[in-house]
Amino acid sequence: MDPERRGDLEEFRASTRAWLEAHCPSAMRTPARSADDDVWGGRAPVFPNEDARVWLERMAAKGWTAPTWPREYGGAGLSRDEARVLDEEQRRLGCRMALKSFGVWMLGPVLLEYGTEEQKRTFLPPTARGEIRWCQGYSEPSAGSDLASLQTRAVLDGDSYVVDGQKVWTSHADKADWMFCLVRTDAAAPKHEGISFLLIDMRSPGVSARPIRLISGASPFCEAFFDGVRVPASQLVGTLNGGWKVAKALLEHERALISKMRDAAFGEDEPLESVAKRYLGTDDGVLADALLRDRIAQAGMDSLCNSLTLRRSAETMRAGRPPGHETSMFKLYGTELNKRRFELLVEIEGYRGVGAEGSDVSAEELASTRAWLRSRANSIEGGSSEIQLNIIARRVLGLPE
Amino acid sequence: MDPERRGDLEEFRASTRAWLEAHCPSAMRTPARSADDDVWGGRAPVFPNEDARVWLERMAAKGWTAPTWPREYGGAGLSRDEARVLDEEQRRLGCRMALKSFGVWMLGPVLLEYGTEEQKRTFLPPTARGEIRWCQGYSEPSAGSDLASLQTRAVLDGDSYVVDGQKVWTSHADKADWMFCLVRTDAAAPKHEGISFLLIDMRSPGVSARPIRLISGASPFCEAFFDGVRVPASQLVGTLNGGWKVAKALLEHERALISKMRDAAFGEDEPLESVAKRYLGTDDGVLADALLRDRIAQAGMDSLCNSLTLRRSAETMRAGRPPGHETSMFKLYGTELNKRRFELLVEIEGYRGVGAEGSDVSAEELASTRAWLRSRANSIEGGSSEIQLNIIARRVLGLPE
Amino acid sequence: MSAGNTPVSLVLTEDQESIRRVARDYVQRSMPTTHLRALRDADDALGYAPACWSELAGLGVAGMVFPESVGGVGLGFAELGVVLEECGRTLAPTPIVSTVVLAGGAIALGGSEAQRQQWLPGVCAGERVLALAHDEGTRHARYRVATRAEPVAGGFRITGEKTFVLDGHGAEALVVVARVDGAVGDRTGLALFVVPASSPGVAVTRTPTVDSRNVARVRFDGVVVGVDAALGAPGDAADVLDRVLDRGAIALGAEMLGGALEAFERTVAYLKTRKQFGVPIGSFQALKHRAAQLFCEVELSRSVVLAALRAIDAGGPDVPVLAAAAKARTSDTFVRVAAEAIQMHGGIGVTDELDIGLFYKRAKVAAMTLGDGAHHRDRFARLHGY
Amino acid sequence: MSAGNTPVSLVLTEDQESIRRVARDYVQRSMPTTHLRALRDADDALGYAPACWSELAGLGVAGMVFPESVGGVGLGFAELGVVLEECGRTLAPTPIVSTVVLAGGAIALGGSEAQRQQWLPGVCAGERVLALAHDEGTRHARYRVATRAEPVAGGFRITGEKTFVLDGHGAEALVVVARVDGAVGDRTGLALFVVPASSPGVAVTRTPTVDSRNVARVRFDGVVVGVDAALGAPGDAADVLDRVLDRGAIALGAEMLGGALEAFERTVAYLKTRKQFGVPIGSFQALKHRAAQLFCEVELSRSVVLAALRAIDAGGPDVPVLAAAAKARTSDTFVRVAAEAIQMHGGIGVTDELDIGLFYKRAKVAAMTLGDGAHHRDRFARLHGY
Repeated sequence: MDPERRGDLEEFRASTRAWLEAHCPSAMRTPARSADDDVWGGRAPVFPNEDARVWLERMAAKGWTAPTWPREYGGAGLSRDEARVLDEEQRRLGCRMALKSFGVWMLGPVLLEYGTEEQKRTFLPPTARGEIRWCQGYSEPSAGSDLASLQTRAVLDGDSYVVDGQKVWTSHADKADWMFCLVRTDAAAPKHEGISFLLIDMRSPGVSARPIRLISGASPFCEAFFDGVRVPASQLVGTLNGGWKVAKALLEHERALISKMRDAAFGEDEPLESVAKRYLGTDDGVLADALLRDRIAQAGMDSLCNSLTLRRSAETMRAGRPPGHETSMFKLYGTELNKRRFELLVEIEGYRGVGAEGSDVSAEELASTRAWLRSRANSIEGGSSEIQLNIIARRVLGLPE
Repeated sequence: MDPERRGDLEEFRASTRAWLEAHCPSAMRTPARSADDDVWGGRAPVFPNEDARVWLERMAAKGWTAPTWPREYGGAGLSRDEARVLDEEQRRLGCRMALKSFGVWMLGPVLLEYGTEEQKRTFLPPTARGEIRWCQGYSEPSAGSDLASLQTRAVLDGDSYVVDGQKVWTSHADKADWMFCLVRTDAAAPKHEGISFLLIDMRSPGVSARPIRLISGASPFCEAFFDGVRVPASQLVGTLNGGWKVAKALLEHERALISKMRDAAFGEDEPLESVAKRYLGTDDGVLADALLRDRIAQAGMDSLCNSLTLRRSAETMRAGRPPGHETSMFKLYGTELNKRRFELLVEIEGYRGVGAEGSDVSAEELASTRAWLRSRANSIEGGSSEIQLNIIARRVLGLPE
Repeated sequence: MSAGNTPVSLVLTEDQESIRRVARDYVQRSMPTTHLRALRDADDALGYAPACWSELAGLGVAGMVFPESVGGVGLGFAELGVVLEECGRTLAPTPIVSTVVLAGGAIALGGSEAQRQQWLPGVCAGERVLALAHDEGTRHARYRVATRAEPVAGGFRITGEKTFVLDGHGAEALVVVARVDGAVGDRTGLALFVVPASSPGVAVTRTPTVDSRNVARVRFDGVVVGVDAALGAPGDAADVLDRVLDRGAIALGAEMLGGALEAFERTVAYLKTRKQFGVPIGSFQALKHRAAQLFCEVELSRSVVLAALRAIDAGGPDVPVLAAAAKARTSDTFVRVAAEAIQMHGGIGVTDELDIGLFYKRAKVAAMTLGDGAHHRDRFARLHGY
Repeated sequence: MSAGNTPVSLVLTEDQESIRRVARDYVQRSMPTTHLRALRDADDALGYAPACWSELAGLGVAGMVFPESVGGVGLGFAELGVVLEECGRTLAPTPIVSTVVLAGGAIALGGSEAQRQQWLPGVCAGERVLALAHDEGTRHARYRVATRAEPVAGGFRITGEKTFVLDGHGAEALVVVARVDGAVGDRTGLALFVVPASSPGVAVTRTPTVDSRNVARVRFDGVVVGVDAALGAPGDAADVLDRVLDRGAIALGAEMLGGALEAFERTVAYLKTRKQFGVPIGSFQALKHRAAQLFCEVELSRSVVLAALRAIDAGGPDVPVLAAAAKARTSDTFVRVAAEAIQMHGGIGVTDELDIGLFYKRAKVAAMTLGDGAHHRDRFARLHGY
């Protein structure tokens, strides 16, 4: 980075820090205690407290809920480096995320690339302000890892598409206002060439959603059903039957998001060794269980190496060199690490790590049990580990089909 | 087993024990110290001492070098149960194997099934007496795991086949008298349907052999070359182009042999924990290295479970119930266990486990280093682990192609 | 196990095969996985169905390993193992391990004839549920007993707290492991007492587990028992405790073998039917190889469980080693198989709707119960003197 | 390493890239794997080629990490790591780790200006080969030093035996770790002495290793040295020893990274060309998945090695943790990659004719050298206070 840009960036850092210190309510500088503290916005937004509402309003007014988006679409027009600084300064202050939004994280970037001017103007500003809550209609029961074999049909009828079918694994479909959705618009074409990308208002007649219970208990995931749902043709993103390109671009954003959130999540949890000291005790300062200790150290090292690799990848990109297809590696390794972490946590807690609700275990123990069970899905959702391995083998290593 | 048969068997055990005690020279009741003590027979047999020659002659005269073969072909006509008793009694007395022979172990059973009367009379008795030393001409450089893609050609010319090509991984080809060999006799047919099974005299003009050096050092393996070698048509086993069936039958015998020898080998070696005590020391009777101790225990348990599974499989067959395709499992698991054992051994010995010739390590340490390197081939030779996994998936689990 | 022996066979006899058929018929019909789900969804206080336990007892299961002199059937662990394997296949909750193998086993192995006659006929009839109160911390440890039994006039006063007592919340009486001498961790100084759950000073708290079973925390707050409550001579209970825990590990291993087999077979079936990219996912070589590896692990588990069960019946000296090997292997194999079953089922594998998650939860809890893989490798090593 | 820091970059600079090109050109041309084979087949007494070492020194490699005041180039470990990685790719044997990083590092970090001027210019010129005599048993252990240095008039008398001394058989002088106080295993009481190999009482035995390198057993039989032979104050050497061993672990990790990368890339290339059943074996999904997993392991190794090398240059407090992580990971990764490379190459993978076996042997020996994965996980845990 040239010195001038670096100087600008340090200036930006200073002003950002000052603004955050002045405007982030103190209650928003404490760690979120649970998912109930998350702010997802939407038509009927739920805030854990008044400060959370104020914090969202202030951030949205700055365009900092979607910092790299252009100002005219509700963003702040920041460079990647500036956005990173904003992120770092928020972490430094311990600011909670003002808005969680699939619209900002996943839809926004592809709408900026593939959307019409009208679509951008219609959807991006209210999304950045947290007024539209989006959900993602990708997976289907019979498709699974073979996403492109999806069956939900959309048939053009006048100036509307009529949508029939079923989605599954749609996070918060029961609470979302709109869905970005893959539909089949040409059943005769090869499977990747008959798919389109539609935006669907979840209030439309014929849409319904039902939450899915997981092995870990209640979940944000839903099944969503479409029964003759009419969707205005203006809500098609990209070209008719050209949705697969949009879908793939969005998946890249999702994968990057998952590995980033995983990385962030690690920092927040109590280190395994600290939990282990409480449950297993120490001899002369050394964890009493040599075998668990070895596995904890392995997990700690692997987590360090993974973080270093994420950093190297980001630096490579910033240095203007082409990155590899590393998102697959990060998705794969990050989720396997997470599974390993929670398995270890449960083994460390022993009998107290496998208690069910109603047992005399603590809230933390119960949470770790749920997190352990929930983590089994990490290597399946968002592209299974097997799919990531296929991608690495083919695109990174160039192994033949 | 009915009581009468059991009674007969105990009588057989008693007489066998008496004979062995009377006829097995005492020097032949000590453990073999190295491969140099092995007796392979052949036209120019090498015996470590006179006792070894006497022992082979006496066993061959009883037909006990090939105990289950019919008497007219040099065997003793024993039942499976009797052969097992003979085996047990030899082990009990610590008798060395009077004859090691690929002819007895591998060729004999298929010749009994597929050979002509003339072939049986010509080849089996001298094989049982240790007068013919056989080698196996299966693998080829370009074939590998895809054995059936072999290229060595045999073209009928008058009453002889003319053989051209190359074999590899042929044990003792440089010392063997004869080879049982797979050749391609119909290049146009599907690959499994153009293969024939030939017996080739290694003294024939045009045959040459060259030993292969392995990562562990010198080896019994050779490359064998055939340059216009004429083989009488009477030395075809089974039908022309029907050699694949014979080959597969022989492979089953080879796999069973490998897992059996592996199992036997385990019993003879010093237990890992006993080596570990010398190198790592103990605290309060417990091995000082908790991590290696855990892995040694795991290896010990897995070895126990593997032996129990071999026993269960043998009993299932004896009980007249159909066995599964378990030879693949035993080949796979036995060789992986062996690799694991030697890796552990080298890690236990530490610096003294990685010495090269000329270093100040002991002969035992040098032997364990070589055995460790040699063991890397276990999961490749005789059908790689990948091939065994394919077989289990397809034939045992019935998973689709 | 050395060559030259003629050890007991590892192949099921025809009688054992018919016991399997009877057990399978009953369990599949009356206690399929929906049975466990119903108990779970009702937050059932016992965690198993007494009616089913009565019926199983009627089939001879409760008395299977006890002699006829106490109302038993006089068969062995080879037979009980077959039943446990079938129960494992449907995750059927029963008090077999707690009542028959652990507490009942302690009374049978350590009790006087009077004590045996007092308790075991009820156990064989399926009328009495007992529990072994042994562990105290967050994991199984054989001699880590801090609970004290202090001599008082005519008996002992017991003080301590026990955790993870299998079926302890529904047991009529508890066989308590307490210490009359020595320090925590010592093998010497242990004693076993049969304590009615209704005794003053006994406090039982149900602690449900994630596999939808119930274990209990049991406090003994100066509980006074008579000398006749002791099984054998107080202070010398380690031999009986060792035998009981070995049997428990083997029995639980048999149940886990059933669970592993079922999870594996369901997964193989799914691999054959589920299609992705236009072909059955079982045609993908990476999944094939993983399935084939699991097959080997399961087969090895089967062998060691069968050998261990038969070794109990044969009274061989190899029971402790085989118990350690059986429990270590079934623990590791069941968890691995169930985890792979989830992964290979994909999304539906993590839904509560599918049974696969139930197997995974059970695998993890059962693996911890009576010692996990690492615990039993340690024990295996100790038994081999290293 | 915490967020918010702006740590040193993990991307190679252009200067570092050109160092890589120069190193690669030289190593590929003058020290390909046939170079190692030639030394091996000649049973070479040194195990490396002095001529090559001179040429490498001429390229600035020997003095790379030393300041210009002692004849060095004044670059850092980031640059030396690039060279080591290239050497690792062809298994090129050099005394970089022994002479430059370990013994030279001990003199640079612990020695007086006079000692530095005495020894380091010769090291930088590639004229002096030194070795660190540290380990004593069959495996690496940081403070397990029994060798004693007893005070005598004007100096010390050193008695003890050292094993696995890298390049110790060809070294002009040995930096010996000895104990002036305390018991074996103590961190306190250690001292470092520079001892000419020609000193009376020094006996060096070459002990070739299976990776075709040479290490040495060195006996010190009452070797008398002057007080000026001590690096720093005798008894307080642990800080310097720790830094030296951390640097050694990182440098060896960089070499192993190169070996792992090369073995992996050769294997991927083989998967693309070798055909079985009519198709490239790289089209078999089971092999693909295994290769993809290896890729991840290698990439993670690369990151931690780069970070550790840069941490040395930055003088950060995270060097010990990164050293442990780098050596543990490269040890485990290189062995795993090389073992898989053999398996995926099939039959030819186990022949001496192919290079793959050489990588496997080197992986195993290098993994043990300066501490294997388990050793460094233990150290990582200690550094984190558990």
